[in-house]
Amino acid sequence: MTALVSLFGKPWIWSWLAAFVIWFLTIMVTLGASTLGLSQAALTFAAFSVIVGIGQMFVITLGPGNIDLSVPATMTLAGTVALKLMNVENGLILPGLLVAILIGLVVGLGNYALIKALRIPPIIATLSVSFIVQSAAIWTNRGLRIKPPSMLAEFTTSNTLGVPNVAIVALLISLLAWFMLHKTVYGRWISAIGQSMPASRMAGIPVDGTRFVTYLFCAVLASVAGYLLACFSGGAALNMGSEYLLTSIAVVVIGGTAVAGGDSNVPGIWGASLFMFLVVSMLNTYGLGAGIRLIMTGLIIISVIMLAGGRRAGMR
Amino acid sequence: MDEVLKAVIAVDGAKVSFGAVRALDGVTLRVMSGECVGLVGHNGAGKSTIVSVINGGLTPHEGSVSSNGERLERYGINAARARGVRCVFQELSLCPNLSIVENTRIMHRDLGGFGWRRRAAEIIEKSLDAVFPCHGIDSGRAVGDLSIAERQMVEIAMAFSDAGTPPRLVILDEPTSSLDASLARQMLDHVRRFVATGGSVIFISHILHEILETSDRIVVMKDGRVVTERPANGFDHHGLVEAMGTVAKEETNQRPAHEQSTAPLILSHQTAGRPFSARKGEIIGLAGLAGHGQTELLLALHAAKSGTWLPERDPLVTFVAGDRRLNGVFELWSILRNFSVASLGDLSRRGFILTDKEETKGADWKRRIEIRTPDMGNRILSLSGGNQQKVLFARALATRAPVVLMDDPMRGVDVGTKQEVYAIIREEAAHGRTFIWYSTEMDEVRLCDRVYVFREGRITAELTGDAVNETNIIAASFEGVAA
Amino acid sequence: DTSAKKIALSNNYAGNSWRQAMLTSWGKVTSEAVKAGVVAAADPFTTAENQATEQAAQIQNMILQGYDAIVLNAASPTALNGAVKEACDAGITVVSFDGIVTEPCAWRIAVNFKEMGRSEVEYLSKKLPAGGNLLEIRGLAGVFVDDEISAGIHDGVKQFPQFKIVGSVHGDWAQDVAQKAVAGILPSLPDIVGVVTQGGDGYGAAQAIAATDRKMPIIIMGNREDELKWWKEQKDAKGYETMSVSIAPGVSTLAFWVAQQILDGKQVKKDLVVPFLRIDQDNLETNLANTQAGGVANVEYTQADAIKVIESAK
Amino acid sequence: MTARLSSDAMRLAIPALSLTLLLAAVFWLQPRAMSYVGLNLLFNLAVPIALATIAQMLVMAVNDLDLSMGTFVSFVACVSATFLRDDPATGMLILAGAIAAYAGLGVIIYLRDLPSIVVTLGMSFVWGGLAVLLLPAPGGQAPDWVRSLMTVKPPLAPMAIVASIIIAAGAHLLVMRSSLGVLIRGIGGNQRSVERAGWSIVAARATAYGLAGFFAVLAGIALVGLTTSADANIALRYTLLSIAGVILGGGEFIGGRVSPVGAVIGALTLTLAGSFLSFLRISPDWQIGAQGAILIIVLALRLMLNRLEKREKRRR
Ligand SMILES: Nc1ncnc2c1ncn2[C@@H]1O[C@H](COP(=O)(O)OP(=O)(O)OP(=O)(O)O)[C@@H](O)[C@H]1O
Ligand SMILES: Nc1ncnc2c1ncn2[C@@H]1O[C@H](COP(=O)(O)OP(=O)(O)OP(=O)(O)O)[C@@H](O)[C@H]1O
Ligand SMILES: O[C@@H]1[C@H](O)[C@H](O)CO[C@H]1O
Ligand SMILES: [Mg+2]
Ligand SMILES: [Mg+2]
Repeated sequence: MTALVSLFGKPWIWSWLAAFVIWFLTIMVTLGASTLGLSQAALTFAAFSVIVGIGQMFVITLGPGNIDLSVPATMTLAGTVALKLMNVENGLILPGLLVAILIGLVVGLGNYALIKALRIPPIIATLSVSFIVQSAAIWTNRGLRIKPPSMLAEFTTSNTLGVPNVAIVALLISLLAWFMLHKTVYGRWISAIGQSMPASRMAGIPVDGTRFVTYLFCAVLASVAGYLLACFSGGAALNMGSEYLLTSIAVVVIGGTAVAGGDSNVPGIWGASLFMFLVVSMLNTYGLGAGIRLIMTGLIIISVIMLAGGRRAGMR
Repeated sequence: MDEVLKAVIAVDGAKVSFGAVRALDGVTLRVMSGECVGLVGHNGAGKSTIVSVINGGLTPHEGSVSSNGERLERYGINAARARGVRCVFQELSLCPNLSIVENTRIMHRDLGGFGWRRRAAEIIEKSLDAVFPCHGIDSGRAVGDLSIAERQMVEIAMAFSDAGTPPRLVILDEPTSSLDASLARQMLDHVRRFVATGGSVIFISHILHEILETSDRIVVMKDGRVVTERPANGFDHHGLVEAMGTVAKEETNQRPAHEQSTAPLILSHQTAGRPFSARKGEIIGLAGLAGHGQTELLLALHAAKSGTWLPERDPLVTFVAGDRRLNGVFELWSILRNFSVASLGDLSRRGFILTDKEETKGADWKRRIEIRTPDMGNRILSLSGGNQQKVLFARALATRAPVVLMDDPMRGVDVGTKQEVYAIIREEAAHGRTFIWYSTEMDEVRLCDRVYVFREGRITAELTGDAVNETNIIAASFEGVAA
Repeated sequence: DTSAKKIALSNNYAGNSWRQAMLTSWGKVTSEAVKAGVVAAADPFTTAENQATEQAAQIQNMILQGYDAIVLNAASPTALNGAVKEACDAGITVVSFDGIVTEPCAWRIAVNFKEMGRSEVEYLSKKLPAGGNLLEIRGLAGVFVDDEISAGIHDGVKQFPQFKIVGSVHGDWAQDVAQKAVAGILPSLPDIVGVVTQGGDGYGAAQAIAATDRKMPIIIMGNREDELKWWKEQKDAKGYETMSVSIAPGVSTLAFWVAQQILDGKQVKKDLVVPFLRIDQDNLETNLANTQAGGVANVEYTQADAIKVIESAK
Repeated sequence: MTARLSSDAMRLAIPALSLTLLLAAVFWLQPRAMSYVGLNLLFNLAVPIALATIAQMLVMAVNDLDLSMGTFVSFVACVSATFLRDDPATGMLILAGAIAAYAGLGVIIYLRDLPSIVVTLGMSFVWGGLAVLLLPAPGGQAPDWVRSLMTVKPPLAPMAIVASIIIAAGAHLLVMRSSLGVLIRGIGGNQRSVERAGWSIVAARATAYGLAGFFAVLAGIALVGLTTSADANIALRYTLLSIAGVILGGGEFIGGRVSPVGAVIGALTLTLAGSFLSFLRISPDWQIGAQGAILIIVLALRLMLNRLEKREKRRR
């Protein structure tokens, strides 16, 4: 009983609950025949949202105003350049990944340089950077779709023991993120900065270093997600990141991370990512038009956050 | 019974609890017109909570509030204000983004209508002039641009201002914490004038001589109850401290001026005035009128000696905040995490936090500095203001930093705790730690080996040993004013 | 003589390969025209986001810059009418294509999107006379092209009632979006025999279906190289048959020449129609060979082609 | 007369200066713009943006952020181009309902202590869905009175300039001079103290949101007046534009520090920045990136002037 109560005190439970209800409603259309197919598809596509969502979550944890709008453009540029570099050759898979990560590092550097040196609010700084990054993606190969190396395409689209490989990658990244948040000094630091930057500074936390690393981390995760997504969907497209702008923010907040900063939540990201995918699938399955579908998505997001009850007090 | 009839406000048997904490455990308090009631008690005794009850912000779970003999059933903020209850809260509570005039508008609900700006300006200026003659504050300025002392002055003047409903009962919850001696004097004088014209005041302060000389009656609270209540002349300083339940310690005398000039130099800083330097094991005071550059120096020292990009393996300085909401506590965190945040370097290996070590150290300091909580895992905000301040002390002292910067850290700390902290400071200094201590309280400044006196952002005097005394400090603080 | 005339391209979106191919064709054809002295300038402009308001501002700036003609791929058929009217009033020739505008003073080079949608179902009715269930992949919700093609498809289903649309998703003309949307609805769908699409989404649908153990239905393809290449692979492996309908991005060059002809004083009808680009089983290889790797099957137009189109409309 | 500029005045001087500089650059590049017609062409699309920016500013004044501004303005545009023309009474009713919905949002966000970002993110789907339902394909037509209002040719200065001045003056009176404005900004500055003074925070927040809805409705109507017709995606950009406008105009995300005149200037600056770019004739590959660059430059300018001001203050 108390275990149940404490479970419902967890901020991430609501996104999981919502995801489960919607999953159930969807499989009931086929009386359960679609269970495996839908679950696998949900895990696959949630994986990409999870990866970018975790990066975004670290940034949002840094406190009010911190957000990275350059995620979509970074995904696009990393995917484009990596696939161009790999040029369908299996031998170049690793260099491709390294280049994608390098791009993430450069974008993160640019973001924080603007935020710090020009004191631009992150929302504007990262938006400006995203325009430049998007231009760079166009400039590199003008939107030509180059196929991924066959091994990589194979890896990203297949399953291990019934679990999609991309979901396994996302799970590993989530574990790493959870560990960083809860077990390391760095995790304490970002939580502290998110609660009060002046207090963090006076407590001797290297505020700039920590924020810088966090923006780097977010951009690197975005570029890794771009790399994987490009391989998964058979080539990089110039607009491939665009839907991850809203998604990356939505999964963070629906997942129970405090938008006011200081409190992050890894399991919630998974619940919210599955939820975001399943909502669209359910509404498509029920044959609802785009208008109704959008309205329902919005109302469900609002209901989840109402149930979860906004800013919670139970955090340690 | 006719006492109740005359009482401006009478609270009877008020009980308030926040979760498991009994903040008020049946408090009965009366305030007559034309009297100043001094309210004292240790940190977390429930003073602020009773204030909230009287000003209508908090409905007691049990007990009643009555005014002029009439029991008030639906007592709330607006009912209180309509009866002329005004409050200066412990923490600053103006809107920093608004001008003083606009804040006046917010405070007085029925000031609206065409030309309210002019009227609001008149009201607040009149009150400022009355409480703090020669204050020099322009009512068009934004509150955020004011110094902390000026803000407190505005807040006090706001409480005494009259925009139709004259103030009848003014509650002052630690109003002088950021004021220097001369401003505090002006305020206390005004309180006496106000009381003399039939007004009532509830005055909360940890500076006991203020209470003793200003109040007509003193109410002592302890653990959510009123333990003693007597006319002010029935108390002396010692008796008051005793009544509060803290063992009266020996009045701290100045430290014997031991040989310091031979200790190695640990910190020096170029300032606008005289150069600043600190030696190992010294307790250095920063004195002068409030808001004359002491905090700025501390911030500059901190900024100069700590990196913001890379973690410091052996930080030279650590900081104890005075304005704990702004740069002290982490509100989402537990007491333990708030305590350990500055020493994570020592409590971790290769970036991983050693939880056991953290808990042991937390328990150790909880005992050492007597943080009043059943569990260090509770949220920091469950502590009373004074206890939060103790956590901040423990946070700084638990680091290995050889220099501790203190930004008037004793604000709102009760006498007993203060004595304990002074003892710890002396002990640490004896072991070679350096303390750089800004304080608005003369008692504390007198504990220092050496004192720098500030005036208009510059160091104007340096006092050592026997020269550290009230006369010299006040003389140096006002240096140049007379000329 | 138009050698002193300046033409601007106002483009609302550059974020997919179709639009990139369109800009490349424009650059290639117009730079030669400028070099040859046919026109003085042919500057392309693109807005950052696919937004009518931003494009309206762009057109207003072109008016200030003194262009003689504006060639326009519009974000909205109606929301730019205000700006287009202002351009016309300033004496500027406005030629819209692909994303056309309804403002009467402008010229329109239109594709019959409705017919394009209908022809997909017609093709399926020939391949699958018995009919069956269809999955529809739509484009970007709220955009004119999407609504037109979809309306055509539904007309087609009315005409061939043996077909039934059992699911409909928005793929936003992008492979990855289509893949995600199809993967989400697929588990709940009954057997499907065909997928009707809008182009740019066929390969994504194929991948989503391939990830399940369903039989591959007939997926109508667009003109992206990956769509054609996948079709070719399937064709070679197991004789897979389908067709592709799309609009060639090189239509921007046709619009350029039409604008040039109007500036030259030619009488041109306000509404011109270009055929959509159709690829069938037999001409797949030729078309694939002419398509740049990762690009889009394309047709570029010459001045002579434009004159022919203008003449035939008379 | 003391030369001391209040912080409010300084908040204004900086955006005004950057607008002037940018305008000078545009005139230098394109002298034709220096005319009645030219100014109108440069600025008329800034009018709806300015209104949306004021709306966003009202929400930001109470420390919230509205991520649904763009979709809401799109929705209003769709209503204006359909109902408001064909059936004015119903149209008015719908718009009034939309304003009431905004006020309701303000109440829910406060009472349930929800993060505004998430609720408005959800609402952005709802408004978007409603817009798609109203206009599945672009179309509709602006009511004639709106059209003629947006195309009037007042003497002396073009409509765009006159409208901007009226909006700025009106919003200034409302937000900076009236008691209501003080109350709203007071909530942003220190909600608790406003509450302790006996005000109803719910009512004040509902008013702030309702006013934001009102200005956003005006933005949608003005937009349709300029474009003559609507589509469901017509103003999506306004979300970020309005936030950027408030920031450019000297506003801040938290603390109730806003400037209506600055916000209007910010909106004009953003619009002008776009024109400036198209006059530069950059290669299409980099046109998108240049928009990012110009945002950065304008904000860097703001920082430079800010620094200058600080130094000035210190010297005094
Ligand atoms: N929101 C709260 N939640 C839990 N406990 C609370 C809360 N507010 C106050 N308390 C508890 O109630 C008691 C009285 O608090 P109060 O703030 O009135 O103390 P105080 O007398 O002003 O002390 P100090 O001198 O330290 O300021 C304290 O033990 C405090 O921990
Ligand atoms: N009705 C209430 N419900 C819950 N918490 C309340 C209520 N009224 C007051 N509080 C809380 O009581 C706490 C004590 O108030 P206050 O702001 O004075 O604390 P402080 O500044 O830390 O100093 P101190 O504890 O000494 O009073 C605050 O955290 C306040 O939020
Ligand atoms: O943007 C293009 C064109 O609008 C075309 O009409 C269909 O495919 C889209 O990708
Ligand atoms: Mg208190
Ligand atoms: Mg207290």
